[in-house]
Amino acid sequence: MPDLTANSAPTGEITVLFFGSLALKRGQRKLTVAAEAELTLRQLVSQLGGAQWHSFLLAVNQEQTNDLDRLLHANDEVAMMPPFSGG
Amino acid sequence: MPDLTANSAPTGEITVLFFGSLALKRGQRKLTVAAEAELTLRQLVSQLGGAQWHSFLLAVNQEQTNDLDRLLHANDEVAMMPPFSGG
Amino acid sequence: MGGATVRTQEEDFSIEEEVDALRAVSRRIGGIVTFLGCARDFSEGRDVSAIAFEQYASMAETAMEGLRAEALETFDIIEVRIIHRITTVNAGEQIVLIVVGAEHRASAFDACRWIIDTLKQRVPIWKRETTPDGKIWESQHP
Amino acid sequence: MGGATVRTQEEDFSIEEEVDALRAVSRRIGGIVTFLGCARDFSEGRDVSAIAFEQYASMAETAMEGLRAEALETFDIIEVRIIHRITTVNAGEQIVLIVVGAEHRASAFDACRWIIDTLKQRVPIWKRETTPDGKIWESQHP
Repeated sequence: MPDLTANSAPTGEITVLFFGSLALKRGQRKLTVAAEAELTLRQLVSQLGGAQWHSFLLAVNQEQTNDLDRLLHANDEVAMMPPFSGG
Repeated sequence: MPDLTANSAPTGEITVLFFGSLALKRGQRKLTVAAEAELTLRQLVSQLGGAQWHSFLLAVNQEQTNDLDRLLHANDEVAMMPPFSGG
Repeated sequence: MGGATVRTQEEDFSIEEEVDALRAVSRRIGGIVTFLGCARDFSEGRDVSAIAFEQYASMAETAMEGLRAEALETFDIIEVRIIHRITTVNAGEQIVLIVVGAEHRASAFDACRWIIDTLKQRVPIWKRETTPDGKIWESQHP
Repeated sequence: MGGATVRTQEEDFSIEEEVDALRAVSRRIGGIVTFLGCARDFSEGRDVSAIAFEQYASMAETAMEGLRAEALETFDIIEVRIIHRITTVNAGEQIVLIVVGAEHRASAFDACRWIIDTLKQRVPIWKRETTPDGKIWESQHP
């Protein structure tokens, strides 16, 4: 993967990970999307069919977030996760 | 020890046990006293110098009690105990 | 393995053996909370090298059985084990173990805490700490 | 003995080894509270024979380290260990262990309870229970 700075999008990629029941629903655990300029977390979730999911949590770069207006950049790792059920 | 009924006192004995710092203060862990008629727990404690003890707990027949007017009978086991410090 | 559910003893105990013995009682146990009390090397500003425990054995046994029965009746729990050593322990050694098993963790936490708090009030056990100033009976325990 | 203070692993753990590793940290530890979570054979009215755990490993590690750091900062405690198995466990098997050591028991109880409650909210681990009706992802955990 090329070493891109944040502003060099859309030439890079964003990794999207699915966990638990969301991986089962989508039939995949991982995909990559082009890092288009001005792409928000809201747009990405919408493109991937998030409106159909019952409830889910989001993380960007291994940190949980509720900020759907967050801009995504090349090399970001976005996780789409059902509610946790560890312990 | 003869098998005495409660009303046959004063022919029987009452066992008195001392624990922890009370045993150290008295220099003894156990003594027996005659089971005199109408002897109360208050009288027994007083005879044994209880007024000098800083704070203590009482048990009769392995059960904690605060009832100083309780009548003592032959074969009763009275325990004079400092505050507990187990655990 | 593990002995009686409630007991005092001179010898050390194994937390693993006691937890295993508790778990053997029911497969519906989902949460186990344990409290292990150890001899610290520092108490109320004094150095402590050893603690000697004494008990009123017949009353201690009755009181500990009563604690277990009351906990099982009061809290939504499945099993309880209580072990207290009566001997001289050195700094760092194990003194007391409470193990509580329940279907759900909240009841196990509540019961375990209640048992150790109440044990200190109801069970006739006394400790004497060895310090550089000589042996001192502890008069009260928080 | 015991491995890292905070970790996920496939293999089973030993409560005794983890408690010993925690006690080795300081002789000022007077009270140790542990929470052990086990797979029950009965959950929400269904029979459960096995539970498969999945994690988001990189985030889970960060979140668990964060839990330990926040607990050490928030409560008057000395040391914390957190171990969560990521594998398929059968009914009765061990899943998660929290060990908290403190000078006094109250802080150890408070911290241990906070850690397991918060772990369930913050650490990206999911379970799927095997039942007679087939494998079902658990959607939420109280």
